This record gives sequence, C-alpha cells and structure tokens, in this order.
Amino acid sequence: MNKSTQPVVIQAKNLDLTFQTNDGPVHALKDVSLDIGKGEFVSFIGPSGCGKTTFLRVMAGLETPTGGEISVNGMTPDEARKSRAYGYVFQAAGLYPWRTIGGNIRLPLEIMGYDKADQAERVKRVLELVELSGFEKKFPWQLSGGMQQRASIARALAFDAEILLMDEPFGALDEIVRDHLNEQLLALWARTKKTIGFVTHSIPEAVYLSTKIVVMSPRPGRISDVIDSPLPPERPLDIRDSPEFIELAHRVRDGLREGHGDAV
Amino acid sequence: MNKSTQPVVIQAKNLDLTFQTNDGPVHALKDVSLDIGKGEFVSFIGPSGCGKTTFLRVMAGLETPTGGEISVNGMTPDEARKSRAYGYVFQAAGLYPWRTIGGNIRLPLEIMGYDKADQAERVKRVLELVELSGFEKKFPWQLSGGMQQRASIARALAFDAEILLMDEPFGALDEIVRDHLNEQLLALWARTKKTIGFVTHSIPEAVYLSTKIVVMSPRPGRISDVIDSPLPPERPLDIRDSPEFIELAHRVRDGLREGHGDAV
Amino acid sequence: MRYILPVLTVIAVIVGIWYAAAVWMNAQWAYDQAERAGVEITFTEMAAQTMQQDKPVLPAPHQVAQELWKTTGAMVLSGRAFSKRSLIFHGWITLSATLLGFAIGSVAGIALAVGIVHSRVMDMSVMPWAIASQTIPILALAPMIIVVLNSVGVQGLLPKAVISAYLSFFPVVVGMVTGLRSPDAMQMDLLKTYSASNAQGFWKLRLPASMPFLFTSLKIGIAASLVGAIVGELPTGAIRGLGARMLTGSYYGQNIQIWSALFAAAIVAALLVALIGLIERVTLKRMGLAR
Amino acid sequence: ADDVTLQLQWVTQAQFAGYYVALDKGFYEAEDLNVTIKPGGPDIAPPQVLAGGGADVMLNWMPSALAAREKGLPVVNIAQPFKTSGLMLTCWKDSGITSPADFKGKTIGVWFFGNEYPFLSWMSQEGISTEGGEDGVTVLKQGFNVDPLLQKQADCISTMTYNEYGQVLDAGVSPDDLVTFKYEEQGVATLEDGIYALEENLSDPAFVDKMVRFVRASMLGWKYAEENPDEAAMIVLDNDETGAQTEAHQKRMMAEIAKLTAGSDGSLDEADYKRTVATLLGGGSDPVITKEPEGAWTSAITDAALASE
Amino acid sequence: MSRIVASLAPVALGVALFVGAVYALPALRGWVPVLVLLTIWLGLWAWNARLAEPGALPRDVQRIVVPALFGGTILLLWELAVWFFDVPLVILPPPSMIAARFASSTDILWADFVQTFVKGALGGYIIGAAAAFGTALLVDRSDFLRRGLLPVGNFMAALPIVGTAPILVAWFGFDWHSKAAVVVVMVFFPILVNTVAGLASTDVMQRDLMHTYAASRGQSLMKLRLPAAMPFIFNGLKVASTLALIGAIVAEFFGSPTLGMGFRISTSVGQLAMDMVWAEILVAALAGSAFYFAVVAIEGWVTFWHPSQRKRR
Ligand SMILES: Nc1ncnc2c1ncn2[C@@H]1O[C@H](COP(=O)(O)OP(=O)(O)OP(=O)(O)O)[C@@H](O)[C@H]1O
Ligand SMILES: Nc1ncnc2c1ncn2[C@@H]1O[C@H](COP(=O)(O)OP(=O)(O)OP(=O)(O)O)[C@@H](O)[C@H]1O
Ligand SMILES: Cc1ncc(C[n+]2csc(CCO)c2C)c(N)n1
Ligand SMILES: [Mg+2]
Ligand SMILES: [Mg+2]
Repeated sequence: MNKSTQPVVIQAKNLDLTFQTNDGPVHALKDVSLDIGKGEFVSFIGPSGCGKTTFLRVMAGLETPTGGEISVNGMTPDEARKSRAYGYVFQAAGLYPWRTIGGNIRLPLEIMGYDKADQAERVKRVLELVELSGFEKKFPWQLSGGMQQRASIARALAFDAEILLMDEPFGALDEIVRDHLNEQLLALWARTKKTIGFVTHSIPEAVYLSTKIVVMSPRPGRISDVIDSPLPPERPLDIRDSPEFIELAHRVRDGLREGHGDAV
Repeated sequence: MNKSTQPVVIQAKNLDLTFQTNDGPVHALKDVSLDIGKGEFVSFIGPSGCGKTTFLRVMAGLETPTGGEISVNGMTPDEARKSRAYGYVFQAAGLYPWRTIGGNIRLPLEIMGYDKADQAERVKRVLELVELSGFEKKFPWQLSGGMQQRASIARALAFDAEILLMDEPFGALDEIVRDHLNEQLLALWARTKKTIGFVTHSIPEAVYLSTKIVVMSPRPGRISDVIDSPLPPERPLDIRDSPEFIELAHRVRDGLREGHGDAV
Repeated sequence: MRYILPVLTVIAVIVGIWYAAAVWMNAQWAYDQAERAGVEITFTEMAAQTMQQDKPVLPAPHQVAQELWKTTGAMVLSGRAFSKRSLIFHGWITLSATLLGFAIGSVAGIALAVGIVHSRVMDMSVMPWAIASQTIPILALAPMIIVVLNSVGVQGLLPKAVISAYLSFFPVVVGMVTGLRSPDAMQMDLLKTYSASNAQGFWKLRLPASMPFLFTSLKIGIAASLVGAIVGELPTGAIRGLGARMLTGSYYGQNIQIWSALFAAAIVAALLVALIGLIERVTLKRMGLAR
Repeated sequence: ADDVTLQLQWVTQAQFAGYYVALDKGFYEAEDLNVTIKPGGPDIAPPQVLAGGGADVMLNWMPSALAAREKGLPVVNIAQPFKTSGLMLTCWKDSGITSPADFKGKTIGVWFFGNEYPFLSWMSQEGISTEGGEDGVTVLKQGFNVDPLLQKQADCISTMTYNEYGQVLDAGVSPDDLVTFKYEEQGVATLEDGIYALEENLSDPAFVDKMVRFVRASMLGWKYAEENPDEAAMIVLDNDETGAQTEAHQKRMMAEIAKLTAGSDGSLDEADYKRTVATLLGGGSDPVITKEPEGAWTSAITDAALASE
Repeated sequence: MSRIVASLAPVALGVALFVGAVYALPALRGWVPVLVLLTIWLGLWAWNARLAEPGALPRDVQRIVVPALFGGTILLLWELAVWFFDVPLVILPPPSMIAARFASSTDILWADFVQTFVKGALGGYIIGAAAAFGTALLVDRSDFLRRGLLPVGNFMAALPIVGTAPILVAWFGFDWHSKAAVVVVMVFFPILVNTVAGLASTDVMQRDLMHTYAASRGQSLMKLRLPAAMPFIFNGLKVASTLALIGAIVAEFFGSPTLGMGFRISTSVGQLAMDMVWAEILVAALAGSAFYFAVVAIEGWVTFWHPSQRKRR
C-alpha cells in the first residue's frame, strides 16, 4: 500500500469488521490496510454505507475490528483513547441539550481536568475560531443546525488532541459557509500540524483539503484507491479552478463510480 | 420584478412573514415578490435560515404570510391546497414508519380516493421511476437514508399534482447518487411539464436543474437576485463543464456571497 | 433468555433476605412461647420454630409457596379447582372484574384522549380535573360508589369494575394523549398538503403513531385495574375474590393467607402485563414499528 | 314470595348464625319470604346501604344506629336478638393493669366506626382523659385483628367474647396471662346486634307484615342455633364464600354467641335501651348523640311476631 | 368581560326555551330535573367552548378560567342533583354542605393534613425516592443486576397496597412510620424503574463522545447520564406523587392513632358524617394536586432543555 514520508501515526493492516445483525452479518470493512503519517490530512470518500464511519470509529477505538491489526502511535487505539489522543467530530452535532454552547465546549476540558482559567480562555479562543463568539450562553436548540455543527467542531478543537477525526462535519452547511470553514480548517491544520482524518461526500471538498484521498467502495467495505495529492500546501480557494485540481477531481469521481456499481 | 413568458401559476407580491417566538419576533420573509410561470423549474438558494423553507411553505398554504399577497392558479394557496394542487417533498424523508414503502406511497392516493387498481398501478410506476422496485414491502428503517429520500420523492409523484415543491430533497445523498437523481428529475420534468419549486444548498445543482434561480439572503429573508438560465432544456451531465455553466455558477456564487455578509 | 440467570439471582438474594427477616421477626414469638412453656431454646431450635409458625409475623417463603400450591395446584389435582377455598376461584372472580373494568377504563380513556386531542375546551378543562381525580383516595370513595350504584340497581360485577375502571382510565388518557400528539410537524404538514380531513388524519396518522404509547399505558392501566378490582372487593362485602382473601386473612391474623393472596394478585398482574406485552409485540411487529 | 334483603355488619361468621340457620332450614321459606343475606365488612356502613336502598333491614349496634338517626337517617330498632353485650377490653396481665384506674398512661386499641362511644363514655365515667399523656390513655384505632396485642403495640385491645378473644387464645396465649374488662360488668354496655329498618317503610302495612314474618323466622333460627350450636356453625361455614373460616373457630364462636342471645325472644327490653342511651349521652366531650332520641325503637313488630305464635 | 357576558346569551335563551317547552308539554314534566340538569350542562359547556377558543381571552386567563368553569359546572350539577333527586345526606352531601364543613373544621383538617400528608406521605416519598435513586445508581453499575432487578421490581410494584398496608402496619406500628413505610413501598418501584431506564436513555453518539474523552464512570454519570435521565426521573416522581398521599391515607384504614385523614374518613363513614368525609377528600385532592403540580414545576425548571418543555412560537 501507500507509504508516506512522515513518521507513521496510524497503521492499519488487513482490518476486517463484521457486524452481527438480526438480518445476518454485515461485512463493513474487508481487508483494509492504510498508513497515515504524522501531520497528514486524509479524506475518506465513498458511497453511503461503504464503511467510512466504521473505519473512523475503529481508529478512535470506538469499534473493535474482528480481524487484522491497527496501531496508533504504536499503541492500540484503546490505549491511545485513554491517553486522550483524539478529537472526534460526529456526523451529527451531538451537543448536550442541557449545556450551553460554552458548557458543551467546556465539557472535554472539565473531564480532562484543565483548570478554570485555562478553560475559559480556550472556550473563548475556539468560539472565535468558528465565529460563534457571543453565542456562548445560548443553548444548542436555540441555534441553527449549521451553528450547532460549528460548535461541535469547536468542542473537538478545544483540547490538545494530536489526532482529529471528523465525520462529515460540514454535511449540513451551505456552500458559502462550507468554503469558509474549509479555509479555516486548512489554516488550523497548517498551524497545529495535527493529523486529520476527514469523511466527506463532496469531491471538491476532499480534493481541496487533503494530502491524501482514500476512496472506498461498499459491500464489503474496502479501499478501492488511495490518491496522494500533488497540490501544494498553500491553497487559496480558487485553486479549485486549476487544471490539477480538476484532474484530481476527475480521478476521484472515476474511482467512486467504479465502486458504485449496482447501488445506483 | 422578473417576468416569464408562460402563464403565471404562482404570483407573490410583497410577501412578509414574521414569526413570534419566545426570543422575540423573527422576520423570516420581507417584501418578497416573485412570479412563477407554468412549467418552470425554479430553484431557491441561499444561506441557512434565509427563509427558503418558509417561502415554500407559504406557497403550499402551510404558513400564512403576515403581509402581502400570494395567489396560486388565481386562488389562495389554501384553496389550491384543498384542490390538491401540490406535491411536497420535505427536507427530511418523513416516511411513516408503520407503513411499508408501498404503503407510504399509497397514502396520498388513499386520502384522495383513487381506486384500488389505480393505486397499485401508480405505486408500481413511481417505484420504478425512483428505482426502488422490489422494495415495496420493506419498512422505511430497512432502507438507507438515500433510498428513503427517493421513496419520499416517489410519494410526491404518485398523484397528479400540478405543482411540485421540493425542500432540499437530495441533501442527504452522496454526489454520484445525486447526479443520477438530478438527471432523472430533469427527465421527469420534461415529460410531465410540472411546475417545480426546488430548494438546494448546492450551486451546481441549482444551475444544472433550473430555468430560474432565486438567490435569497437572510435577516430579514428576502430575494437578492433572480437569474433566468440561458442553458438549453436538453442538459447532459457534462454541460457542467461548459463555460456558460461555470459563468452562471459564478454569478450565483457572487449573489450568495453578497447576501452572506455578517453570517460568516 | 439472557434475563433468566440475573432474575434468578435477584430472586435468590431476595429469598435469602426474606428468610433472615422471617427468623428475626418471628423470633420474639418463638422465645415467648418457650418462656410460657418454661423451657430454654437454642438459636437453632428457635430458627427452626420461626419457619413453621401458624400465624407468623412474617411467613417464610416456603410457607407462602406451600399455601399457594395448596390453594391452586393441589386443588386442581383433587378436582376442586373452583371450590371456595381455591385461589383459582378467587383469582377468577377478581380477574373477571379486572377485565371488565379494564375494558371500560381503556375505552373511556381512549375516548377521552381523542376528545382532548381534537377539542380545545376538553383539552383545557378536563386534564387538570383528571389529575385531581387521581389524588382522591379510592378506598374512601369505593364504598360510596358501591352504595350509590346499588341504589340505582347496579349490582354484582359492575360496581367493582367501575372502581377498577376509575383507576385504569388515567394512565390510558395520559399515554394516549401523548401518543395522539406524537406525530411531528412534518408528518402533520404532509397530510395538510394532501388536504386530508380530520378523520383521515386520525386514522392514518395519529392513531398508528400512538400505538407504542397506547400499549405502554395499557400495561400500567391493567395493573391499576387489578388493584381497583381488589379495592372494590372490600366494600362489596368482601365475599369472594383475592381482595376478600386478603381482608379475611387480615381479619383473622392469617398472615400466610394474606401473603399468598398478595402473590397470587401480583402473579395475575404479571401475567396480564405479559399478555399485553405479547399483543404489543405482535401488533408493532406487523406495523413495522418493532425491529 | 316477598323479597327481603338483610345487610349484616360484618363478614359471614357465627355471630349471624340465626339468620343463616333460618335460611338454610327453610324458616324464611315457610313464612313465604325470599331472603338475601349480604355480608358486611370494615368498609360497609349498614345504615348507608339501607339509605341507598341496597337492603330492607340491617343489623347494627345501637350506638351506630342512634348516630345515624341524629344524622337524619331515621332507622328504627324492630327487634333485638342479642340480650347481652359481648364487648370487652383484653389486656396483658404483665402490663400491671388490674382495674380501670390503671389505664392511665397505657395504650389501648379501640374500634371506631361508631363503636368508640361506649369506650369514651366509660373513660369519662372513670375520669380518664383519652388524649394520651401521663394521666390519660393513648387511643389507637384498632384494625381488624389482634396483632396489636400480640405484638405488644398496645397494652389492651377491644375484643368480642366470641371472636377476637378466642383468636388471642388461639395464638397460644394462656388466659392466665390476660386480664379482661367486660363492658357489661362495667355498667357501660350498649345494645349490640339489633334488627333495624327505615322509619318511613314502617308506615306501610305490607312492609310491616313482611318484617313480622322476618323477625319471627329469624328468632326461630336463633333458637335453633342456640340448641344446635355445632350444626349452626357448620351451616355458617357452608355459607362462607371466602373459604377463610375454620370449623373450630366457628364452633367456639357459636358457643359464645349462644350466651349472648340467651334470654332474648327478639323483643327489646326498654331498660336495656334506656341504659344504652344514658351511656351514650354521658359520653365524653364529643358525644355521639346530643339529645334523647325519640321513636328509635318499636315493639310493634315483635309484639305481632310473638302474639301469632 | 363584556365578551363573557355576551357569550352567556345563548345559554339564557336555551333555558328560557326549555322552560317554555315544559309548560307547553305537560308530558315532559316527569323528566324536568333530568332535562334541567342536561340543559344547564349543555349551556355551560357551550359557553366554556366559546371561552376556550383561541383569542377569546388572554391565554393565561384562559388556562385558569376554562378548567375552573368546567369544575364549577360539575359542582353546580352535583348540588342541583342532590336537591332535585332528594339524595339522602348520608349517601352524598351537596358541595355547599361540604364547603361549610370544610370552613368550620379547619383545625381538625389541618391536624389530619399534617399527620397524613406532611409526616406520612411526604416523609415516605422522600425516603422512597432517595432509596430508589440510590438503588438505581447501584443497579446501573451492572448490566447483570439491571436485567435481574427490573422484572422483579415490576413484579413487586404490582403488589396491591391493600394487601401490603396491614402487613406494614403490623411491622411499623400505628403511628405515621407505618404510613411512610407504605408510601416507600409504593413509590420505590416507579421511581427505580424510571431512573434506571433514564440512565440508559443516552444515545450512542453522546456516549461515544464521552468514550473519546476517555471519561471515567463517575464523570460520564455526572455529566451525561444523570442530566439525560432527568426527564425520566421526573416521570417517576410525578407518578409517585399521586400515589404517595393515597398510600398514606389507605394505610390509616388498617390502624392509626386517633388522627389523620384516613382515620377521619373511615370513622366519619361509621358516623355517617359524610360532609366530613368529603371535606377530607377535598383536602386530599387539593394537597395531591398541589404536590403533583409542584413536581411538574420543578421538572420544568430542571429539564428546561427537553423538547417537551421548550415552547417555540
Ligand atoms: N452498529 C452497527 N450494527 C450493524 N451494522 C452496522 C452498524 N454500524 C454500521 N453498520 C453497517 O455497516 C455498514 C457501514 O456503515 P458506515 O456507517 O460505516 O457507513 P458510512 O460509509 O459511514 O455511510 P454514510 O455515508 O451513510 O455515513 C453499513 O451497511 C451499515 O448499515
Ligand atoms: N415555526 C417557526 N417558528 C419560529 N421561527 C421559525 C419557524 N420556522 C422558521 N423560523 C425561523 O425563520 C427563519 C427562516 O427559516 P427557514 O426554515 O425558512 O430557513 P431556510 O432557508 O429553510 O434554512 P435551512 O437552509 O437551514 O433549511 C429562521 O431564522 C428560522 O429560525
Ligand atoms: C370498622 C368496624 N369496626 C367495628 C365494627 C363493629 N363490629 C360489629 S360486628 C364486629 C365483629 C366482631 O367480631 C365488629 C367489630 C364494624 N362493624 N366495623
Ligand atoms: Mg457515516
Ligand atoms: Mg429549510
């Protein structure tokens, strides 16, 4: 499989995961191998149900593979989880409705034992980052879906996780906001050198953000293509009109089409 | 405002709608005027919370404007609703969980008193249309989100509504499926000559589908631009790489950006 | 099946505590008896004695079990299942009032809920009073209900069933109102775009959507019905039924009899609830609401 | 046949043997009566049942019946099969009680439901407060069984000679460990189990005739029961639908009941009536009746019943 | 105000028409009481229906006036029915008599209230709720225990109080302690079952989030599962609040000091003082409803975030 130049943070080897359901077993991951280097931005793209979320969850130690091996920083994902290596943004915002936006962002900080002053400072900082300053005292249900999603991103950024796993974080946003957050995310990534795993349905988004694009196909879920991006680290928004970009997008689209087959 | 050549089906004049909420009034629509001609395909695009859904609901008689006038086929929307002029596809699939896919599609037919044989025939036809034949006896939760959304579209197509209102029907689908359904929808529209109101967040989608694109901006929700599409009625998928298309997309994007202002 | 072991464990623990409590609570009597007889008894003798008193303060589990068997299974074996000394007979009497009361109560409850959901006046006026009605101690009201019904010529099963209905209608109203209101705005709006009538809205949306709520409240309702039937048995002369067994047991200090009637009642309740659970599962499965 | 419904004031037991015997032996049938016996219980106020039309006649203790009269329900005693009172207080000997004066500072279980008045008037005669404390008695509303005594929650409880006292003995207590105070011996006895009907009905000659036959047959039953106590007890047992009564218990109860009905031919002794009223009028701070009742009893029925024999 | 008066006009008209009809048709006279009651009822109902229409009155006023009028109608019909049908006072006294008794016996009623509600019901409620809550936390630690205890708990909850009350009176004596014990037994299982269900009610994503933070058991309990369980816990507390007073009163039927609501009810029945019985029932209904609505108010305050408590529009 693909090798990257940086030291490897996540290393998956021949992963297999089968869910036992009432309708029989579901083969969600089959023979998945992948190396993710430190500081890489890896996007996962593929049709619905191909196992993107499942793979991310395996990396985070939320799901145990039924076969193969995976290590994170040389540890098992579970050990990595206990050392609080992850920030995770779920497909839906998943804010706790009884906490204000500020309280939700403070949640991981309280749990990890940051001191009060530090908490306040961090909350303020990440709220600015996602442009929600002024909404600290509101409750989630008083905000629009897009704002909630931004708050949930802020929550994952508030503490110093080395690895950021994001499951379609921008799925519910409109294009303009999405563009904006894409830029912000790239800037943040450049600044913090976090390793990022990012699930998306949007080809331009995957191409625009990633250093590596993983195309997956379903039934059973497996990796059908891994594309290293030739785009430079500096990416203004209009890079999307460049020929390299369009070519890359075409390659991803072809990969996707192939995997699609019967699923319409 | 903009005038179209076909006879006018929906005519809105200086619409105003203010919601009274516990946090004070929300001005969802302000001074909205628009004419929609028979057989037009009108897309509504704009940032989250700008009143797209509200406008669609006003057209369907689900919401009463607090000011201005709207007529549908020369009637009030409420009268039009009572004459069963609408097919409405909601932002989420909204299938009834205790009915099978077939049962859900049959629901409007039962209510409107179609006879049994006709019902069966129509269910079969629309299921084929959205490529869900064979799933008639399944319950919604046995289908993926995308399939559910297709079923909900089938439900709106099953009876002979003259006007089809669709609120982000493809928001939850991945790009490949989306492309496919876009093609299908265009074909259907060409065949049936329905008047379609379509809300989307995706600029390419709006440009690809519409004869007219309505750009909206928030706080208060109003129409900031109405763009008549110069694209021909015949639209293969690769029309999206044509210069006209890209230019049109740019115009929409600019319109959107303008309206965005403070909201990120 | 994965419930059996945990449940058995919990039961075992409870039975253990129960035996210990029986020894402790019946000890006084054992010692007193010994003292009157003028003998000294050891702890083991005392403990053994506490297991077999005629009128223990707390009967031992096996005494209750024996009594239950003696008044049910043994009766069946000797062909006297419906003798007056059989709990099957008394259970049947209580059960018939329970079922009738439950039928009245749930039909009334559903009707009231439909009214509340469809009529604004009913919604605003009935609910607070329905709540207040449940804070009235039924045992105080029961004799009056019986007498009043008696004076208009209603006798027999019905007065008991009325009391049982009084207790069961409330959970049904509350559950059914919640259930009939459970469709979300989108589901309601969909029907509106079809310009469906109120009746269509009820049959095609509200009613099916309320089914899970209905069954949950029916389960609470039928247990309440049973309590109502037992309460209703006291002021009808406590002639027959599980309530009468409890009362006369209490009146003659027959603790074993009270406990076995009590358990018989709980078993009947559990069976009724299980029965509704079964109907629930079948119905919801057919509606596609159970996975 | 004429229908008569009789409301008892307690569950089926030998206390009501006379009526069950009359029913079983066909005495009622012989008088062309079709009698239904409704058992009572702790929650049933027989006067209420009478008022509601659920019964034609009831059995009641006189204090309760006179209280009903004052409340505006004119019930009339038409016969008094019980001559003697069976009510008493049963105390632990080791509580140190030997006479009513020793009640001070003790806890006593009393039946309420209209039956507390003889006790209250007794205590007021003795000059003992019923509000608790050093110089008074602490009164408990006693339930239906003798547990409060057995478990020593009370020093004394109310018992009937024919029932609860036997239960105490059955529980293994020796009579030597107990001290009893019969109301009869304390001079505060009130009339127990009498037959009562509504005053307004008694102006109807047909009803009166029915009652005459009813009382006559009932008294026949009572006398039969007195003479054949064991058989009477078995008849009661046969009529007990709860299946909770035991043979031994009912036989003993019948033997004791026979002592209370002995010496009554059914007619009310005016002296007993006067004593009952005096006791009640003298009763405590919150008397059950405030004035001498009038027309609370009639001898018309018993006179007719006895004359035609 | 004038609106209210105006809407009364059809009622008056109906009554007038009815009286006229009765005089015109003598055959109707036997039915007069029934018809009068029916007319009054229909009339007042129609009036109430008008008042309940959106916008007829300010919403807050409506919320009080409409149920009050409904209750008032029932009382009026009750009063008139007792009067028309000559119902014996020893069976059912009219509301006016009950009110008079209530007013003249406030001292007795208050003492009974303190004994039964404050000591018995409230005491037992607090102990029972605390015990159930504690047990729920214990049970929650083990899936095994939860699976074992819940069915058994549901079974125990079905034990009828009329059977348990005499037993508990025998165990805990005649004073309020035994009443509190009955209440504890009655409220324990509804609260336990609801709390355990509530603690298990969080969705997968909310739990996974805690998981990614490697939160400890205690942290995830305090910050996630307990807040999420609150709506369920309050459901249990609400159910239990109506049970508590009933339990305390019923237990007094099986032995009590010469004080308490249940004691007063059962002895007053014996004395045929039905006005006193109903005065106590009134106290029970008032106290019980107040208790219930107090719990509802606290619920609204604690679970303000739950969709059922949020009022948009
Ligand atoms: N907990 C589970 N139990 C059983 N099957 C599951 C479970 N989670 C996921 N699956 C199944 O595994 C497969 C992969 O699911 P997954 O959620 O990883 O897909 P995905 O690529 O994230 O899809 P989407 O784009 O719709 O989010 C699907 O068929 C799904 O139904
Ligand atoms: N029922 C309602 N009550 C109060 N406010 C409402 C209601 N419905 C919508 N709004 C408000 O009106 C505004 C317009 O809402 P609308 O749903 O029409 O936006 P939208 O353009 O459809 O947004 P999105 O793209 O997120 O679906 C928003 O601010 C919203 O919060
Ligand atoms: C609640 C209540 N308490 C006492 C009596 C009086 N009483 C009449 S007969 C009888 C039986 C004695 O074995 C008793 C106690 C009653 N009727 N109801
Ligand atoms: Mg996913
Ligand atoms: Mg919308």
